[in-house]
Amino acid sequence: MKKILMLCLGFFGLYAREIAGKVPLVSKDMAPHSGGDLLVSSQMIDNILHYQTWGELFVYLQVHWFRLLFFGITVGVLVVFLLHYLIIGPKKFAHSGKGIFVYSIFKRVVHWAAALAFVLVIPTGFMMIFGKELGGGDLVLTARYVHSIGTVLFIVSFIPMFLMWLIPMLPSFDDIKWFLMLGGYLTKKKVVVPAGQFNAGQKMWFWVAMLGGIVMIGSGAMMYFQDFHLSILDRFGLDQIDLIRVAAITHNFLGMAVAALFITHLYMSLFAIKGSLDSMIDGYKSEDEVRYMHSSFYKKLKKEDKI
Amino acid sequence: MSEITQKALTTKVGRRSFLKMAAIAGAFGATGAIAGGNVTRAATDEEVKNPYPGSKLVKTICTACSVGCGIIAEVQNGVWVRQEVATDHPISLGGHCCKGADMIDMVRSKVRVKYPMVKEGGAWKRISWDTALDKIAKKLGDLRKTSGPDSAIFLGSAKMSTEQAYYFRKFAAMFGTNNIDHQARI
Amino acid sequence: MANTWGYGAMTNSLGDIQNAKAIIIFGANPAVNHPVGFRHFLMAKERNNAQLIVVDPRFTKTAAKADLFAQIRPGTDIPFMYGMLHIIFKNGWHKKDFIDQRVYGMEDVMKEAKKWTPSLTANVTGVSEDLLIQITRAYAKSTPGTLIWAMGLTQHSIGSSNTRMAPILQLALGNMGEEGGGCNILRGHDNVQGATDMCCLSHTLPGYYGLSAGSWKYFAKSWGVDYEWLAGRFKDKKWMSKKGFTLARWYAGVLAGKAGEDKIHNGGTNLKALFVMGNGITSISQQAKVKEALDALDLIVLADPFVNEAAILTDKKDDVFILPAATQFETSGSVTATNRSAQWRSEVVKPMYESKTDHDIMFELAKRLGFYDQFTKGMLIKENKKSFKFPEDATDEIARIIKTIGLTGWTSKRLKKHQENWHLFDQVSMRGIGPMKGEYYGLPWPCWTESHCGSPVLYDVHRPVKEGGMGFRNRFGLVHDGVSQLAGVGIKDAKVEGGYPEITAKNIEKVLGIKLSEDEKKKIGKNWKVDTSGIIAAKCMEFGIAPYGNAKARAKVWTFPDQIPMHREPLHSPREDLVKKYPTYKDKPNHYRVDTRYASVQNKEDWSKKFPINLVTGRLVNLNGAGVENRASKYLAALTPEMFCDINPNLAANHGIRDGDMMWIHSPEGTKIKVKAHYSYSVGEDRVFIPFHFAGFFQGEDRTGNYPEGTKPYAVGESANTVTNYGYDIITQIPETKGGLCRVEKA
Amino acid sequence: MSYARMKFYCDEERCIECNGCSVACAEAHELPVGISRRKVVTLNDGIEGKEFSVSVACMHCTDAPCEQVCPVDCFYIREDGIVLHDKEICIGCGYCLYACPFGAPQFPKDGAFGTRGVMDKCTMCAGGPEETNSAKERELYGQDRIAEGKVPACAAMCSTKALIVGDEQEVSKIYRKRVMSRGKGVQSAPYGWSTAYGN
Repeated sequence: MKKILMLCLGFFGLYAREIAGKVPLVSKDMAPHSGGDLLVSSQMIDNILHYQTWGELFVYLQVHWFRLLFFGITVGVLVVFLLHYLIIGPKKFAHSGKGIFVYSIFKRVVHWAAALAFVLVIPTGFMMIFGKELGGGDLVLTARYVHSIGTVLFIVSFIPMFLMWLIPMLPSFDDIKWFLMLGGYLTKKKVVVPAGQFNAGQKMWFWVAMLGGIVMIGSGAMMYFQDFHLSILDRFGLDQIDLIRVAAITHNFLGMAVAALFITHLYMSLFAIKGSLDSMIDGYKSEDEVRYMHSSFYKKLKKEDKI
Repeated sequence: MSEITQKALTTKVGRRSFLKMAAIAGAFGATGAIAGGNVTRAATDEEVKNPYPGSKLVKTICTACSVGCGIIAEVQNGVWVRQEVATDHPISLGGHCCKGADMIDMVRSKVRVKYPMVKEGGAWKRISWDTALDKIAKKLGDLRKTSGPDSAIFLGSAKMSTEQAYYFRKFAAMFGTNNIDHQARI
Repeated sequence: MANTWGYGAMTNSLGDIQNAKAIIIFGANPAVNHPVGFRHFLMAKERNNAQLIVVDPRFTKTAAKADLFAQIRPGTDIPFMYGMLHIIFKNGWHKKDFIDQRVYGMEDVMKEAKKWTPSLTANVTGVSEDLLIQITRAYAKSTPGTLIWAMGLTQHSIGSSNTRMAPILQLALGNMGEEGGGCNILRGHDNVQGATDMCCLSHTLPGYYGLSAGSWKYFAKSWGVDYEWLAGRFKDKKWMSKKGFTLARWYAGVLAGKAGEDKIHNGGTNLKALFVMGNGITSISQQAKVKEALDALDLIVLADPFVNEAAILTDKKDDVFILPAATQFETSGSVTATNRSAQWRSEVVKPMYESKTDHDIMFELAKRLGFYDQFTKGMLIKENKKSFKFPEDATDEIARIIKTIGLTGWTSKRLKKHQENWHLFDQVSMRGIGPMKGEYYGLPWPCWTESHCGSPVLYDVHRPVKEGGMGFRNRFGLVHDGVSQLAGVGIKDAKVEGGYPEITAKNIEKVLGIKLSEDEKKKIGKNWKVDTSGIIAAKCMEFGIAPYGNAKARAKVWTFPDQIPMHREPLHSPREDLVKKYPTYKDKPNHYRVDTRYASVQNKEDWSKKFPINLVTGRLVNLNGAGVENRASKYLAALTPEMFCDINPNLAANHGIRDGDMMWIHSPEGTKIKVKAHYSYSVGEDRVFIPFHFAGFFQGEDRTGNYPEGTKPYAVGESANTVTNYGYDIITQIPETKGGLCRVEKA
Repeated sequence: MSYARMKFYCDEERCIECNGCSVACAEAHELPVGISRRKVVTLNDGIEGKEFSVSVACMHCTDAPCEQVCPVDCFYIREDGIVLHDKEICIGCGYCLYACPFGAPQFPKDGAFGTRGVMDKCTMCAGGPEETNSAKERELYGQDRIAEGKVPACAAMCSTKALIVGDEQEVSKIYRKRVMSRGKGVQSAPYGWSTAYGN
């Protein structure tokens, strides 16, 4: 870490020393007359003083880890599922009969809106991370714009989705059991998996997508808008640029989690459970699938005599 | 106030297009002056290309304050394309404050008065120079006759050249009044 | 200043400041107003370890670089300098032989200085005794020291006393006529010096010739017109020699006759037509009155490259003309820098759009008013030409006529040669090398003959006249109160010993000890000021003397209301107790054609009760004058996009004003402006600072709709001069914008 | 042949916040309003003895962090140490800004639908990767004064010669000379890393 700083400041050392001899800003309010561009105001000098904390961390992570981790996690997840597909194979359920109506048209529209948002956001995110390999330029620049557009779509679908699935997505005891048997995915046999309307895996995805989504939107917005001012920052001794750096770091790490779970979600719905995609198309889930994969929900429906 | 300013500042000012007209690619001018030994590397062939072929350098003086900093203006085809640095000027050594550094923009500013105007019935109206001068002269002449030459006052400027200032004083004298002044009074 | 030693101009040059061992700055902010000039100050600090002392009502950017800084109460420069002199005289730090040989009337100053003990000075100025002593010691003990001032000293009702006080301080320390010394006024606009020399002024003719019949006759002759014709142009001969209205109070000439307005004396008429060329009249004080006057005029003509904001201020519906004038880059001519040196501007581009140069506009109008031939004849005389070339022939015309300040040497040819060879001059001494050897850059006036080198340091008796030396000017007679006014020291290498009077046709033979030939006698002019034959100048050069004499500077000006500078409180003073002790002048009738109030304003009420805060105005680095030409640049406008007021956070908090809030500033005139508060510790709790470059708003009202389409500058705001107070200098009528009062309020 | 390393230095004893450098820069490169490749910053405005100003822009770091973090690798460092970037590769992500200790990278809002466009920063008047002095280079990066053998506009037009640019050794020579002649001298014991930045 020292090395980066020393190299970077190199010649500037002399100069920074001069500045360090002075006291810090008397009041942050006393910025130059021209408002609006905070990033180039007196904070710029403060930034030099505090560069060691967040600036260096960001450089360190970006130079050494982010790309590697993204690559590792993506490839890792894909390999795991490939192996799963080859070794254990997908689950097949009988699709005879009417099936159970689980997703209303409203829910399906909301889901697909969010899905489209993720389809826009996640690949373009990857395009930016691996922009070097794509050669940068207009392609990646467009990806950046699409990333923002996807975010807007996500914000739109976010609230209804959160509200409509909030209750069924609350954790339950089944989730512990589900985790203990890893959702029954490690066996070729059809086992009865303890789960309500949504299993623990889905819940995990939901909460990462929702809560993580908020954080992703927030941190992304900070990175997008750049020039904003939050007076609360002063209280935490953070400079605005530092906050953006924290945002960028968070965005990257959380991005990994979201990406990993997104791939999982895709695998589950497209490959791991044959036909499960249909439920999001026509709203009906096969009874067989519900009986095994969402056993508690099945029991509940039975009890209420809805089947 | 700030909103207005913001709006004015963000309106797209197409100064580039202004320059484009003057920028003629092609011709080569060989000015490969390279400063002191190892400060810069030797210029490659393409680097000796003059950005403004056929331009000439005109020496003038900044009009901002009384220090009298030198300015070298690069002029191409009658268009002031670039403000160059008068490093050899004995007072300023090429230095400028922000006003001086932006002298070129004073000349090519988009908000300059472009033609004579008169306010008639509360609205601005474009008129020709001849009409403007005729009307002003008539009005001044009439006032001079009816109320005497002292009914006019001439406010000159410390922004004029010495010669123009001298002629401004002479103008008032020949108009017949001592009602003349300029900014030295404030 | 001209009344102290002859000329009212910067005595040394900017480069020469690098020779100073100490620099004291009163009411100037070169770091903001003359940034490039300020480099020379910083060089003095580096080269000589010079002490930089700043005396100013606020902590300016200049003060940020100072070694010593005194935050003085506005309008108390005279007590401060007397306080310094008190200490200097007491300790014997003054230069006795210099005073004996070259100064008249210092005894009176000594007497007055005795009263100004450090404790009294501290009470009046608000600067602690310790700091005063420290500053005095630092300045008096390191010579040569240079004294700098600008508008902060002149824009007071006692401005002309201020500008006499500073020279007295320099004379006492013997800092005059020295390299690295001098009184260095930093002028504002690029050609204030030149335009002032050409006297676009109401009280004198070009070259400070005055308005006497003799001067008019000289000019009539030199312009090649009949004196009687010229006199016939005026109402009558009496009005030829009467000072006219000034820029500061022209509005009074329009408004006279209305209730509550001051009386005027203007040839029986009010002002009805206003012709403005390149003058931002929105930056003069009393904007509310200016607006009223503009509305009442019959004709307004505004010739400017940008819209003169007078057109925005007025509600007048008809006969307001806006003429597109060319900038100085679209014409050529000479410009005189603050240090009296001329530089030639070449035309960069032809006038853009439909704009015309200032002189073209004048010529066209002169044609239509029927005096074009007389107007331009002066340019044809020298070489008896048929047609003229502006500005070269005008430059030569000026050189031919203006002798008082020695412009004889400023021919267009020489000035152009200097421009072409500006790289051949030294930045400190201004001396040329190579083909320019023996000349100083820009030929700082007085440049007595066409081969003279110019005078970079005025009143320097240590160098020969042919290298720019001279004594003080003999301008005020030979004897006063039985004391000879001639200097007790001669100029180096002069063939005339000691002091001598100004040279006239009558005394030239006696002073120089020569005999003129009959031919010379026939040609010679009456005195050196009107001798177009050049004989006096030539003879003087031969004998190594300056034609204007070698006299004593006078500390006492017996024609002024205050013979020696006396402290008088501003008309609106925050110290009512001191007003009684140091009252202002009596009301002055017919002051530049208008009655001007002093005591009646000061005594009207205790202003400090309702208006407890001092109002200081000043400049910003990115704007200039009324600011329109700079606000028309988007980059400069972006630096300060709106009008603001620097206010101390404590003062602001007491009024519930937060940083960035809008606030009202009320003036005793009953006017107000709405500006944005900007917290700054650069002003104390008893004062606020506002820049004066904005226009477009008036007392909270947005008038920007008045801009003709496409001409609105990128930044607009309230004009500070809407709230600057009434008050004018007793001699020059400079407005008292630096010593007013106000009241602030959250908007 | 070893190349000089070009560096900026701003002498805060001389900087008077005249903004000459920033306006000279904006004017020379015809930057849109709101983009300040160079900015003058004053700290402790109005506090006696503590107020000072410096002019800050890209410092052309030796091992530039911006160059390291760029996800599309649009930066390149010339042999004379000038850090430049290719606007046709840049995607305007802002990472260089987060990595920069000086806040140098700027993002004009000139992209599609007024969104943030590609990054813009001080080029030390050395243009960009386009053909030198071509109209395209001037359009994207501004003047290429280094190629013409001229000093960058900001330093050339600095009113008090506070801002110096050039070979780092030359610059430090000038700086040393100034400090010495001021009679204050450089503190003989070096400031350690712990004290160099205040905390």
